[in-house]
Amino acid sequence: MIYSNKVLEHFKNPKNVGEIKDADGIGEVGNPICGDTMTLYIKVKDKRIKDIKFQTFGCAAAIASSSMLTELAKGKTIADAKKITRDAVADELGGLPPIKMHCSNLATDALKKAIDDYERKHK
Amino acid sequence: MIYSNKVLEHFKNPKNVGEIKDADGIGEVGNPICGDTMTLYIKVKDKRIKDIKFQTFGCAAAIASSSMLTELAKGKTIADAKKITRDAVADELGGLPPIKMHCSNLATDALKKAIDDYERKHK
Amino acid sequence: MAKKSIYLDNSATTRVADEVVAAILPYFTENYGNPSSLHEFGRNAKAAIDNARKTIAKTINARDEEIIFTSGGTESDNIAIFGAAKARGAGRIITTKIEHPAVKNTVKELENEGFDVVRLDVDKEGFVNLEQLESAITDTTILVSIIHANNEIGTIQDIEKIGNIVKSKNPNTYFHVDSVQSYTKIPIDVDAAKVDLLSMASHKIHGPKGVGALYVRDGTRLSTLQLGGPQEKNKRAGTENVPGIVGFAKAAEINMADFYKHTEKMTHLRDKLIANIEEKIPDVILNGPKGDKRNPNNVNFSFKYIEGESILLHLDLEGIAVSTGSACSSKNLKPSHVLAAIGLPVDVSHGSIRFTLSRYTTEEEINQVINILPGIIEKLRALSPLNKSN
Amino acid sequence: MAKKSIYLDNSATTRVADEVVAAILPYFTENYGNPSSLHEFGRNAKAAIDNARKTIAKTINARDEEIIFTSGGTESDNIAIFGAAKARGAGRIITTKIEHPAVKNTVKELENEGFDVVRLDVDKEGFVNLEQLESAITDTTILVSIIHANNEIGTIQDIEKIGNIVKSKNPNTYFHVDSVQSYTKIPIDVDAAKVDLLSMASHKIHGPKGVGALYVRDGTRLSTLQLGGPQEKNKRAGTENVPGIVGFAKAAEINMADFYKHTEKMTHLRDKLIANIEEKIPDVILNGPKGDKRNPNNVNFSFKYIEGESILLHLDLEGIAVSTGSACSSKNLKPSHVLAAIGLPVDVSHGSIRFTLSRYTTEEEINQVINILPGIIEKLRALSPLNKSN
Ligand SMILES: Cc1ncc(COP(=O)(O)O)c(C=O)c1O
Ligand SMILES: Cc1ncc(COP(=O)(O)O)c(C=O)c1O
Repeated sequence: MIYSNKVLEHFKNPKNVGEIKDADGIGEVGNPICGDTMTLYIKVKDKRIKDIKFQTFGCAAAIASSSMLTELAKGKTIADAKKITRDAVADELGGLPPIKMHCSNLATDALKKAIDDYERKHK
Repeated sequence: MIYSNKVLEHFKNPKNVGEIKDADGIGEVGNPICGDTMTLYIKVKDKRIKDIKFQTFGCAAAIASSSMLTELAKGKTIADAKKITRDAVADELGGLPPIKMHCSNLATDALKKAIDDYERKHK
Repeated sequence: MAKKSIYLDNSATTRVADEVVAAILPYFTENYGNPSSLHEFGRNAKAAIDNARKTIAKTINARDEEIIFTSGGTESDNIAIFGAAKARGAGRIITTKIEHPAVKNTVKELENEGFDVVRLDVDKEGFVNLEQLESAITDTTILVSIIHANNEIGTIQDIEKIGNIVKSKNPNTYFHVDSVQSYTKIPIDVDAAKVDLLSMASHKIHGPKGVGALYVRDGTRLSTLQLGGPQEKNKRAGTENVPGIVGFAKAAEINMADFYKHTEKMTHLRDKLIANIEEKIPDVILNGPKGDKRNPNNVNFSFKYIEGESILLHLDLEGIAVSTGSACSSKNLKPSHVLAAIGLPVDVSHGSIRFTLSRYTTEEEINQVINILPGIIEKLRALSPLNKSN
Repeated sequence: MAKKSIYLDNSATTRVADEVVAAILPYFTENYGNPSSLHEFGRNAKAAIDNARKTIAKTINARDEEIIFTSGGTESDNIAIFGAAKARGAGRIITTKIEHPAVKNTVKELENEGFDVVRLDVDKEGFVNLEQLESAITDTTILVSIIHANNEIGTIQDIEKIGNIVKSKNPNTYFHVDSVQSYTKIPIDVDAAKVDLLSMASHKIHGPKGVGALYVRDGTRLSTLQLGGPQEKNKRAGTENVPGIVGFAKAAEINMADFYKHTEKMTHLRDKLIANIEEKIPDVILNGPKGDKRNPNNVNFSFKYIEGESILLHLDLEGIAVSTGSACSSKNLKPSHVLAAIGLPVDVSHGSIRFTLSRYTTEEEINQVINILPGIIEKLRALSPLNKSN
């Protein structure tokens, strides 16, 4: 498993780690393939993601993807955040080993679920 | 194929090599197993092997067995010479690799044939 | 490789001993003959592998001609299992649920081909169920294949007891032992344990990679897998790896020479590492037994709420090399079948780390692991959604 | 080994090059990781075998991922032939009467299992009958396996012509080339020759024993023989012989770097030895062709009326290492099937000697052989009952 430097950076020092107690939306996903799980919290203001935090149980790729996703989503409008793809996450990380691509899926799925949760609660 | 020193000695400097032009008995044998062939010449006087010579087309074991056999037979009475076994030849050589035991057979067979030849001609 | 690296992955492979390198070198550039050649170069090479055979045979109370050299542990396992099965034609094969893939996948293939396979359960420390074994052995049982010391969790099976059960139930059943992890760490006597086939690998004992051995009890019928020249008494064709064989024998010799010294040192450091992890880190599970039924070099812990590859990589960043039974780190993303067999839930097995020591492991190295590990575990747990205390 | 020994048995095996030893050493005691391990030791080992794969691939115009590493030439041949046959299930296999036992005995086993085998004749110089080949290829033909340079008599088959015949008659037929003796001595381009499978061995090219490679064209269906871990893309299980692989690639690199220089030197010395033997010794037969269709390192003569093992041992006593096709020297006491295939009578093949040169062979060494050999032949002929002039 050869990870890019970018992956290793985000793995060593992940951004936006933790829980948001009064989150506006929460997304929880489990990875049926390898058992990784992730929880994503968002705080929304003026249709923009003002704050975002995550907790991940998973490998370096899962942690780095989670961290990168939160960086990409932070400050974006909900509409724009919805457009973040798993490939975008992987690309920003300088690529992921093919067998680990599902890890960036996990992160984008968690974001989608958090936004769904937010929209359900705030419609 | 590890040969004893005694085999190598007889192989390097075989005794009693050559032809006896006026031999009293000649024995020629071919080895069906590997294709070796041997010709043995004896000169007999007073029922004793006075002279003995051989020519061998074969491996080190065949050459050494031929040489050793001639050494063993030389000077013996015909009756005693008949008693030389292939094991005796091999033992005198300090043993032969199992796969090469047939080579000492070749030598004793050639001697038997030479004695037969002598006895046929001189009965 | 940074000088200060701490290598604790000795069940994956080991550093070649300096004495072994010295023993190998002349066979590269001086005595480089082919053992099949009749000239002096060839005879020297032949003598070298004959000596090596003698050395290896002595370590397990076998006779020289019962040792054949292979390319490694996997090939030894394949020759033993495929070789025996194909020679016997049909019947039952009994093995365990905690075999190395070299045995597991070989047996699976034979099952696909129609052999009747029984896989014995193990208890939560990884010990084979001997009653189940006894009742599984039938008249049609051709082979029992058991891993001696497990490569993941270190559990040592009682091969003497197993051998006696096998042979008293059906003396025609061959008994194969995969001793790749136990060889030169746990005493083995093929006669006492009634073993017919025993697999060994050089690179697990500070010998070179690319060479192994298989003990084949005289009279055991084995179909030959690799065909070609008449090497290794027609049991394994191909030019012999002379330098590798010489190095393997040297490694075995070194390990056996100070057997108790090096196994006692490993045992001490192993137990120190276990005790300290249990003391300093909450929510851990030791996989495998404690005490003298555990391979002297093996420590395996599950760290709850976090994932093994992440622990491994953090340790790696600190220069500490270990391995994991995590699904994420395996090429098929499946969790360890060994951890599953001892009843570990998937999420827990996901966070398992194996530390495997060698004769070269020092007390300072273990101390450093003890210092560094708790911080890493804490840091990763802070990230985890599973951690209740978050 | 006496310093002054003259080693002319380089088709049996070769001296490991000093540069190769230097390349290997760090992988014994520094970068000793297992390529499957995720930590730095493992990643370094993985990088090393990936680089080696690239190096080997380049030498035959293949892609990296088409090279798998094995334990030697015999294993490569076995994987190619058994692997292809088992993947295809049934059909015709075409080979020649002059294959190495690693191919010959593998094909024989498949014939016993029910495959339809055709063995092509060769002419008296050892060239395959191409018309016979063309007419033998049917719709059911699954594999054609041809030795590139013959190991006994050095005959080089025209694999480009053969590959084109094979693929134009039946594009679904796999084409396997045993290039163990030709690799890095004769240019090989797997695309130009339409080769699907190609066997190579390290120890024939000044690399270490215990390692080889098989080229497997992308898309070729091969059944896996050795089961276990997922190494070598599931085509060959077992911990990779990292130092061996690194050494093999280094050897290939060295040979390819001065390809023309070393093959031209060997060719010159080969032809000098041939010319001198023909001139100085009566009643000799050169086996194999002359000129550029002969492997640059191979000289093979039959010395009438005398036996090969005896010649070999006399040369050995003078420090000259050669090999023989004599029945006496083979473990089954059968004369060489290659010499029989070129029509040599048994008694003549009995007296055949192979001299095989390497990049290290010097003019002085060849001169010394030329000086010593005639006396030995004469001495043995004086012993021989077959020698008409006696
Ligand atoms: C118990 C066991 N058996 C077999 C093997 C396979 O040995 P090798 O990697 O030498 O082919 C291993 C090595 O991982 C092992 O631990
Ligand atoms: C043409 C040929 N094929 C295959 C082999 C077998 O190779 P190895 O001895 O490395 O197993 C040899 C070596 O003798 C050979 O000359």
